[in-house]
Amino acid sequence: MGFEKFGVVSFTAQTRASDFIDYLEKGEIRGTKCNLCGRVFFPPRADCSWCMSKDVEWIEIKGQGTLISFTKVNYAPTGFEGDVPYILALVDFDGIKVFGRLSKDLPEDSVKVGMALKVTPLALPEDKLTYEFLPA
Amino acid sequence: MGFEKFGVVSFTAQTRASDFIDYLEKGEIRGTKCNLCGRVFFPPRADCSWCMSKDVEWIEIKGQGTLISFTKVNYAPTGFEGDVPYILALVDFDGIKVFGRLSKDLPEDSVKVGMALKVTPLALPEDKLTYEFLPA
Amino acid sequence: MPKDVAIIGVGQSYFVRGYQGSIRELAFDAYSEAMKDAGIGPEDVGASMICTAPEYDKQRSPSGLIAEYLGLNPQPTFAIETVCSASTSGLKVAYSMIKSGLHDIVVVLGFQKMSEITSADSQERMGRGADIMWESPFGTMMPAYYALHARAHFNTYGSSEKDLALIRVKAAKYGQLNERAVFRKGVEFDQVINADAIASPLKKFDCCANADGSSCMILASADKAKEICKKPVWVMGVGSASAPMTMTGRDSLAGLNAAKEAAKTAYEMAGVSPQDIDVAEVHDCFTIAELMAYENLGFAEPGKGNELIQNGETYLGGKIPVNVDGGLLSKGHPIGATGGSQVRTIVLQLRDEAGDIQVPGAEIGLVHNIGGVGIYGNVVILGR
Amino acid sequence: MPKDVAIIGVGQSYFVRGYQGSIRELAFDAYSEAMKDAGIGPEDVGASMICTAPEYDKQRSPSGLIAEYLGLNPQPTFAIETVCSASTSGLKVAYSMIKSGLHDIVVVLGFQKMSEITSADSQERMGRGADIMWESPFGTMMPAYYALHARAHFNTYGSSEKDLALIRVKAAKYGQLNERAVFRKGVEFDQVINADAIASPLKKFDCCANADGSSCMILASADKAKEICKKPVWVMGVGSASAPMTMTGRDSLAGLNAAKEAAKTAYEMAGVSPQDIDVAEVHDCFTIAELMAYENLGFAEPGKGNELIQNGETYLGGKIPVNVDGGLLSKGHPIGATGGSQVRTIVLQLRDEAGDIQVPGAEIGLVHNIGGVGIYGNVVILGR
Ligand SMILES: [Zn+2]
Ligand SMILES: [Zn+2]
Repeated sequence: MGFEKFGVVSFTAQTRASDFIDYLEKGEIRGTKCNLCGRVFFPPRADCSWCMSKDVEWIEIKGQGTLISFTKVNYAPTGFEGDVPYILALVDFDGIKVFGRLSKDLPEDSVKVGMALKVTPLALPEDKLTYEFLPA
Repeated sequence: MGFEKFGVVSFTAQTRASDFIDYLEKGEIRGTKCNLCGRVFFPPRADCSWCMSKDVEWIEIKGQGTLISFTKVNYAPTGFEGDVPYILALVDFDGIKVFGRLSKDLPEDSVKVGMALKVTPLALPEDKLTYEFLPA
Repeated sequence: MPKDVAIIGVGQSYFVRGYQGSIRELAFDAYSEAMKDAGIGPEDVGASMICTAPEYDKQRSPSGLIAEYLGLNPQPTFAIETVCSASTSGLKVAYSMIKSGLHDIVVVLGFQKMSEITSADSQERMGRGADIMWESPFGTMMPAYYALHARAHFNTYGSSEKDLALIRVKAAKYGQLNERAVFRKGVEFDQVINADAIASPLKKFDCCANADGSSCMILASADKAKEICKKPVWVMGVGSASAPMTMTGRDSLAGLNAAKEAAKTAYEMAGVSPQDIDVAEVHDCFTIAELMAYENLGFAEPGKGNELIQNGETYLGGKIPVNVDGGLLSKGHPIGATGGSQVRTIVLQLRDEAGDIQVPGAEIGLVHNIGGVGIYGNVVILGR
Repeated sequence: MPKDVAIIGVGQSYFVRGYQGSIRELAFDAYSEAMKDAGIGPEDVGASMICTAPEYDKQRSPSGLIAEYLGLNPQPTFAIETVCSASTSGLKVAYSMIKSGLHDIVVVLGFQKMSEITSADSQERMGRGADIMWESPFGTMMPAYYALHARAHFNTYGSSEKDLALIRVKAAKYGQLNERAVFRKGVEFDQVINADAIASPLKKFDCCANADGSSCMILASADKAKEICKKPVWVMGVGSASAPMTMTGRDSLAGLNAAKEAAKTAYEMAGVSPQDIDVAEVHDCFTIAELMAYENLGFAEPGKGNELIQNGETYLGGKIPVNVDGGLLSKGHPIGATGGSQVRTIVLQLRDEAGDIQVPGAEIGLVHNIGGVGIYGNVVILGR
């Protein structure tokens, strides 16, 4: 149902949050927001566990984030062997955290906790899609 | 370690009871017997849970058994599709029960609960081995 | 009657073929209904348990993922599994965690998205549900094992395929009334008898359907239950038992010993007899399973179960209505969710909220939930 | 000090690479030792629990199979899973089943035969240990997650790779004394520092090895324990908690919140403080995990854990000896068996039977067992 397009290897095809892929195709990284309590979710959720509600809307993650932590991975699970090494990172966008990879163009020694990053969609082979972090 | 030879599709390679295969190759169906308490096990066990002991010896299952129940299977799991239909059966050899298939040569309407059966090794393609039940 | 632990909320998703969402979202469907039913929020919950047969999910360790999605961090969570009886195994553990004083309120969430994997993958797993060393190599599947039990029952007691067909006709009658069931068509006696054999003597309509679904039960201590719940349903008895996985290890195939043992324990704990049960849900994954349940639960003498169905005694209005929500045969059988769905039906009955299938004045109900081919047996007795 | 539930028997297989038998036989190794240790037979057991990460087995629903092999029918059995902390999750459930009065004696059996599947299959499963929707598609594995925590700890508190290396050197020192450990060589500080990076800043020797193994704990009610056991070891406190599986859901990566919450509960229940612990086993699947454990358990202030190892305080003779059996780093980490092995070490310590690694006069011990990357945290406090 669309979500199998996400990432180098995808393990889930069906989700009620699959509109994420449509937005990604349009160049936007989106999370969701509960229309009852206003809480914002990334990764996006189709349900709010605070309100027991399914009434959520899509909101865009943009602007500048701060690198919380990162690791350069030299060994990878099945399906990712061709990608190593790559840098996994956790980035804080004003309280909304996003997990992903840093752009391949960034050498490890230029990466510092606290540095400013932005997030942007990335096309992958075979019509797949993801996002990555770049210097802001 | 030998046990992967057992059956049409085998799921276990290693067992401390793998001598079963060696006996099967010699034409014998064997169970085990606890050297402490004398209890007999089929399928063979490497351990006696009554005595917490690993001291068991191999004993042969022979003679005439009685059919307890059977079913003709028309749908099969992956790897067995080419075999259907086949008849699965549970046979009692004087208190020692053995589970397996009836010989393909036995038509279903000749099979009756209570009939006398014997058990005998059967070679399978690709150097695999099993046993089957035949009229005694 | 023990009134130490109560069920204060129940929920269930629709049981469907091919749920159009992820497992976390499926779990949320039952959870949100149960939480609203109980009138509590995540902060009130002391612990959660996720009941599932894990080989159907690509997600490893789903309890961590689902607890997060349900907003149940940092409370403890874990997964519990006895295949098809996972959620009543969870209920028993929840009972003990509350009775022991460790937690006040425990969420027991069962789910299965059987369509998550391809049907080839599913066929492959089915071959590994038995002892993979000594039985799977012969090409075994669930219908074949229950067929062996059916033939043994016929042979021992003189029951027949006709008795099984009557059970399916009853299930289909009530499945038509249950909007959350996956199979909602009526089924005629002749249809059942004349259908293709899957594993003789079991035929197509003797087998329940796969389905995706979730269920949720919320249990609470007596103090909490009295404080927040208008119609607590009390856990009067819980019994559970096991039997050898291998056919060679069983004394008889004409009944399920794990069910018999579990029932004995549950009746003793509850201080009641089979005659005291007003309504029951039994694990009818195959028609023969319901017939054996009548006897293993003491609703009939061994070998006399077929008289119950022949005389219509397990219909609404009969001596002991059984599976009047359609049973697994009509509802479908999303493995980890099944027990919780059975419990929900009984809870609604005891709260007088069962609608079209209400057993008037039902005070004591029973759930019989079996894992694998009688490997695991759980019996729960509930009272209002 | 609560004396309601005791551990009356413990057992453990050798932890090895490539066990030459089936999972049922591996389980028997630990079980038979524990049953002999407790001096009981299968007929004395009220229930059993099988703790395992099921994706490593071809056998579906291993609890039914293993209960049969161990001679534990018709008693109830079920499987319980929180990945690497499965067997202490089992211990907590066993505690509650006994304390609630449902059972007198419960067997908690943990096992993992990680070599049961091919290493390609194993690599494939490793990619699915995280949130498979939102994290696995980036190519995540356990070392990477712990590496993210290590970098955050370094950055927050000024700890360093050198502190981690000191922890590995300690583990290797004690692993040499443990004949059941898979890794029994000494390791020098420079070897650790100079090894290849797996996921920076974690290097080869910062990671524990896979192993096949089993462990078994037998728990009993106070009455039973006093009747049959000369040296019961009492379960004084059990705490467990969870944290979001996703990194995005966590407030901080510089510690494991599930461990902190679990410790708080366990200390409160036991009525003791970190200062009262005489000997501890912590979950050092990676060196950083042990460093965080020092702080999450209150053995050191947040950010001061490295001083403990720098000053040798977690060696035998130090303020709080930690993992003096070699820890997961030396023993190996057969997922479902690990917690039970940790508990066994503490039980032997409290019975004064720990041999070369005995902490003289140890009266109170602690086990810290983590599932996944801090998704699940269990803390158990034991006393003699
Ligand atoms: Zn909300
Ligand atoms: Zn013996």
